[in-house]
Amino acid sequence: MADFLIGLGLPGWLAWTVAALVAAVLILNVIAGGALAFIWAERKIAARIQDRLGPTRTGGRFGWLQSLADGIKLLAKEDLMPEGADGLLFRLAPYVSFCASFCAFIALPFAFDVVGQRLNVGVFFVVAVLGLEVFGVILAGYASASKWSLFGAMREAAQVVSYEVPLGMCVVVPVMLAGTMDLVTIAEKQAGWFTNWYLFHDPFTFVVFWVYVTCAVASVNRAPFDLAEAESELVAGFHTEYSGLRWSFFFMAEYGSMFLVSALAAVLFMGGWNGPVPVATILGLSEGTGDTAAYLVRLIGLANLIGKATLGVLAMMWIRWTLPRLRIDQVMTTCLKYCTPIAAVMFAGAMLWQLFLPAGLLPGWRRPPGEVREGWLEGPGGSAVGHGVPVSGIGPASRDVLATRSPR
Amino acid sequence: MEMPVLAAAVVPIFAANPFTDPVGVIHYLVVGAVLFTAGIACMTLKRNALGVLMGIELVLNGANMNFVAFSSPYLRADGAPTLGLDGQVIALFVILLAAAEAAVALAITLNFYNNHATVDVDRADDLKG
Amino acid sequence: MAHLIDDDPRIIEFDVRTDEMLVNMGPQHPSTHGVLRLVLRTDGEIVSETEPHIGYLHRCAEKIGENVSPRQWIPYTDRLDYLAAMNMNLGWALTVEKLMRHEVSEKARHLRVLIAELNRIASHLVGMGAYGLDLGTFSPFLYAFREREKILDLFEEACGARLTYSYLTVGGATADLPSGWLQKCEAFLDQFEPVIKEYHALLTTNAIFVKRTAGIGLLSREMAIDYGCSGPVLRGSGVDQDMRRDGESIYTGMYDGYAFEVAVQKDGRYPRDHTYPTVPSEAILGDCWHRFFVRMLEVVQSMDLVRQAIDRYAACREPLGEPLKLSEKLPIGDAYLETEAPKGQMGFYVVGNGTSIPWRVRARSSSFSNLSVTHALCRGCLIADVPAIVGSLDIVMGEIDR
Amino acid sequence: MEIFHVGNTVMGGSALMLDTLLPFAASVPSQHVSLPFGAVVLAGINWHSVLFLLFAALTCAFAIGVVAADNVVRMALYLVFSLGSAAGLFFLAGAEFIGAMQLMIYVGGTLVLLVFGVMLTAQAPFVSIKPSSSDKTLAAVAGASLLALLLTAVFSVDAWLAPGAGVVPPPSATPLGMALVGVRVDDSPVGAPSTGRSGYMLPFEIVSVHLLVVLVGAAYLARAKRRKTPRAIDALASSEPFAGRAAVSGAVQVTGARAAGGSSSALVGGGR
Repeated sequence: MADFLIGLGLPGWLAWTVAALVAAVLILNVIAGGALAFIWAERKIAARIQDRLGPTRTGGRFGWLQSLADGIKLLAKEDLMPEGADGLLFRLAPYVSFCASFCAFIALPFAFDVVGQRLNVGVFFVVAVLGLEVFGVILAGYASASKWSLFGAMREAAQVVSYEVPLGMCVVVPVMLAGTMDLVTIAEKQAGWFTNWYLFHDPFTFVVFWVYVTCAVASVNRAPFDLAEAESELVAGFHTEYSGLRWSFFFMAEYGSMFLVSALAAVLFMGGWNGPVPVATILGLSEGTGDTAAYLVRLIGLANLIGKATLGVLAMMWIRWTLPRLRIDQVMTTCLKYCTPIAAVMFAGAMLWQLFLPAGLLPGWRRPPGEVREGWLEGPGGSAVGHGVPVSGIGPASRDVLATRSPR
Repeated sequence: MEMPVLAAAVVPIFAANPFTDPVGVIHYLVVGAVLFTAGIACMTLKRNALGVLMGIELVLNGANMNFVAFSSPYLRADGAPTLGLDGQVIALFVILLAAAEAAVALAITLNFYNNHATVDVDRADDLKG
Repeated sequence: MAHLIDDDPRIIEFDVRTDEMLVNMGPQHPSTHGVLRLVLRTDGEIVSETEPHIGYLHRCAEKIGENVSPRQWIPYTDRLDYLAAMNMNLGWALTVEKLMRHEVSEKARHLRVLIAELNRIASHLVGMGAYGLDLGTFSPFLYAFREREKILDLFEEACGARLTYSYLTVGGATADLPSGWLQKCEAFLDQFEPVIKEYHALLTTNAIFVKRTAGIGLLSREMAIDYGCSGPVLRGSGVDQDMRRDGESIYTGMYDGYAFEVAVQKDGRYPRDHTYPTVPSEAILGDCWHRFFVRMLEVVQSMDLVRQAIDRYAACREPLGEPLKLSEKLPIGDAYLETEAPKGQMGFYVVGNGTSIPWRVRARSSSFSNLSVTHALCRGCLIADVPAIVGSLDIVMGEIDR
Repeated sequence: MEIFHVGNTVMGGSALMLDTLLPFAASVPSQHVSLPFGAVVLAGINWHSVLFLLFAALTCAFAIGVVAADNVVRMALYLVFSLGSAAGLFFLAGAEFIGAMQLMIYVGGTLVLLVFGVMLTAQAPFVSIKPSSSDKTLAAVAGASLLALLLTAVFSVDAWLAPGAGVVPPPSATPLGMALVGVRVDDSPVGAPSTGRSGYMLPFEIVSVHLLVVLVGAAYLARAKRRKTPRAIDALASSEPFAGRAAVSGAVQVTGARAAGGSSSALVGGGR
């Protein structure tokens, strides 16, 4: 796009700034717009689960403008701050939460090549940055000068820090199978039919997926692990004292994180943008068959990934409106006594499976993995990466080529 | 003697347009120096045990900054020698050991708090002769 | 059991030197059922002391009762336990009738059983739904309210009100049931019966629910008796006591001929245990789960009673009879009667001095006694357990503060 | 070999997202120099440098903020920001794995610091153990001298003053990972294959064991001391037949809570 702008006669630096801003705003919209849609969906789903109608009037039918109306209401609300609060931290906390949630989207691929910034440590980055969201919560809890908020913050700290361990272990399993931490490559390796998904790679990955789901729900503070805001116990937990727009930032961060962990699950376990049925391949579309085809392929991929992630978010809503809340010690027990050991054992199991049954039980049912691995083990002569075996993304060989090709 | 050298070195840096010239090792080293100094100041100045701990983290991070800078081929002229992977690995180990150090230090702080009901390191003078 | 030795209850872990924290739970708190204020003394998440502060809803109900005639006080009894206003009406009406040695007609007797038991269902539905809310699940609350609405519709048709009925009154009821009401009531019962299974699936047998309630808030048999607990709280601790069976004859006479078994665990099993989910192994008699379960059983028990009452009421050919006049003189003397309200034993005391206005009116609230065990139950529990425990007591502040 | 020729991504920076959706964007060719983190040199502006300046300024500013702040929680927050920006600098230097590691471990570790800061100062929310102003002056002078010394040293090596070239292979964590399991696949500094260099298998193992030892040690230092204390539930224990079970479940609940609130967060957080 920057090139397009340069073509229009803009100075280069401005063009790139504009292009970067547009991309940033797009990601921002994924969160903000997504949050609006998800809040509306949550209200409707909750209503349907509970034999109600939910919003019906705002925006004509189905109350589809309800979230926007609420947003406007929140904008107009007074921005209250408790007297004893630590003003700076209190004001800062929602943005810290939101930024963490937002930053993690940078490395998340939405479709082939549709990624803010492709990182070769993408998975690691996303998980690490997602963990930063808790800072906002702790700051909010501390700065609110309210005991209920403090309780919420302390719970969140203990919970998130603990759940990062099994979550990390779960994430490592697809990383191990793909041989890279690059999210794009991981998704790319699961191309084809849904049988190629890591979810169905072997029994261990199947179990790991469910452990991941549990940990993901816990790490984004959704019921039954929503202890930080536990309404019936802590009033509203860490955001008890917040109002108006600041409060809505916490909300957006929560929905952004929900979408993020769901999208991460889709990329890691469910083929990313590769649909259950390879529609693009069946239609004969591929990156190579021209710009329009490539565009279509990406659009299909985008729809696939967003669809899967949305499915994950909807499942979280379903869980939330069905189950009671666990107690803090039970949450910790779930993590330390169940999730962590199960994830560890499954990790070992998947590793052994990979060693002894690399082709799976039904060879031919799946693509045999492991091409890259052979390249690694060529020896310490430095040939693997330096000389023509690019493991993640591009190697120097392609770099020279790329320097003359246009960025897409 | 030293100051003219410093000035002579610094002037071209400031003369260069920071927005157009590529970043070199020196840039990272300056950041590392600032972090290191801030850390040392923090360690000496703070009376809160946690503050001292944060100072240590800053110092280690300053060192890490240098390791990463020296290891990065981007920051060197083409073909110039770098620490290569070794710098990164050492930085990695520093991070890991810093985490370990923080865990032990926190445990000690906790015990100290249990015994003294404060985290003021100036009160840790029980062993004074 | 070997692994349990480590968990000797008398050993509490002490690691960090901690300061106690005084936290106000309520009166504006989502899970304190109205305007109860609990002052918690906590050490981190562990509650060491719980002190209920009451009186936010005090409105001199008893004093008002000493200035109006007994029938005029009926609307005030509505506002005691506003979730079971019919039972409050009934308790007061029976107390005054006991003082006056008045006996209502057979038809009125069955009508009272019918209405009172129906309201018991409604009250337990709120208790159940709100308990789910206390434990962080919202949906059962609305499922419960959905069914309660139908009961309220029935009540509305009978007396015109949906919350404060003033329907059962001294000397009978204000009006007879409209025609077709019984059929609607039966239709409701038929529709409602399978819904209970959903409640069991969502709450009673839900793994998380069991984890949150089983073994929490243990109220021993002795303690329950010592604190004067009553109703499901008492029966949840295994005390076989139900005023409908064990009360005074003027009240038990109402249930003459009715077949029902008190919902209490005897010899390790509940009556008709086989038709209900089995008691989870973690649950201990006297914990929150049992209190909740007793309420669930009583819903079915009340449905049974309503069915029986419908038959008997329909069989009565005599008229309902008129309620007593407002100007009816009370005899000199006093009367005290406890009835089995949904929340427990609701006692009314009235002293007549020969005029139509009582000289003394007093109410004995079951919720008040039930609430008094909070402190004992919450000692050493987690903050998250406080709503679970208070919710399992199913208190109504209107009755406590009066 | 499974190679994905998707390298265009690296070049366009974050602007790519829209590009991929807009077919017309691909029509104008241009020449960029590849730099890490997708920055490009275009029309004179070196985005790599600009980003560096941004992150460097943040890192230094917040590091000084840590020194200047008196409130522990604020100090911890500034430290988080400083370390986070430093992670950005690592990304810019092409050490992506180190950067992500820094985010995950350092910042996560600081999180625990933050929690401790809150916990240990909870009795008076904003209490601070302030250094005296003379101490502050002294520290400022000493710090300035130290900084001057360091900067002098830094600027005294000519080789360090040379600007970076910027054109190198894109970063990959694979050589680092391979090195940690004992296989060196990276280029030697001078460009020749370095067959003689060993990997980091042994240090890696040592660090692993070290971490384990620290985990156990920290757990031991901060362990919960058990003490016998009568509790309300004891009244039950003596009287009722079911009290045994009652008491057990009560204890599980309490000890669990303890672990949740205090020590486990320290352990898990600190040990990572």
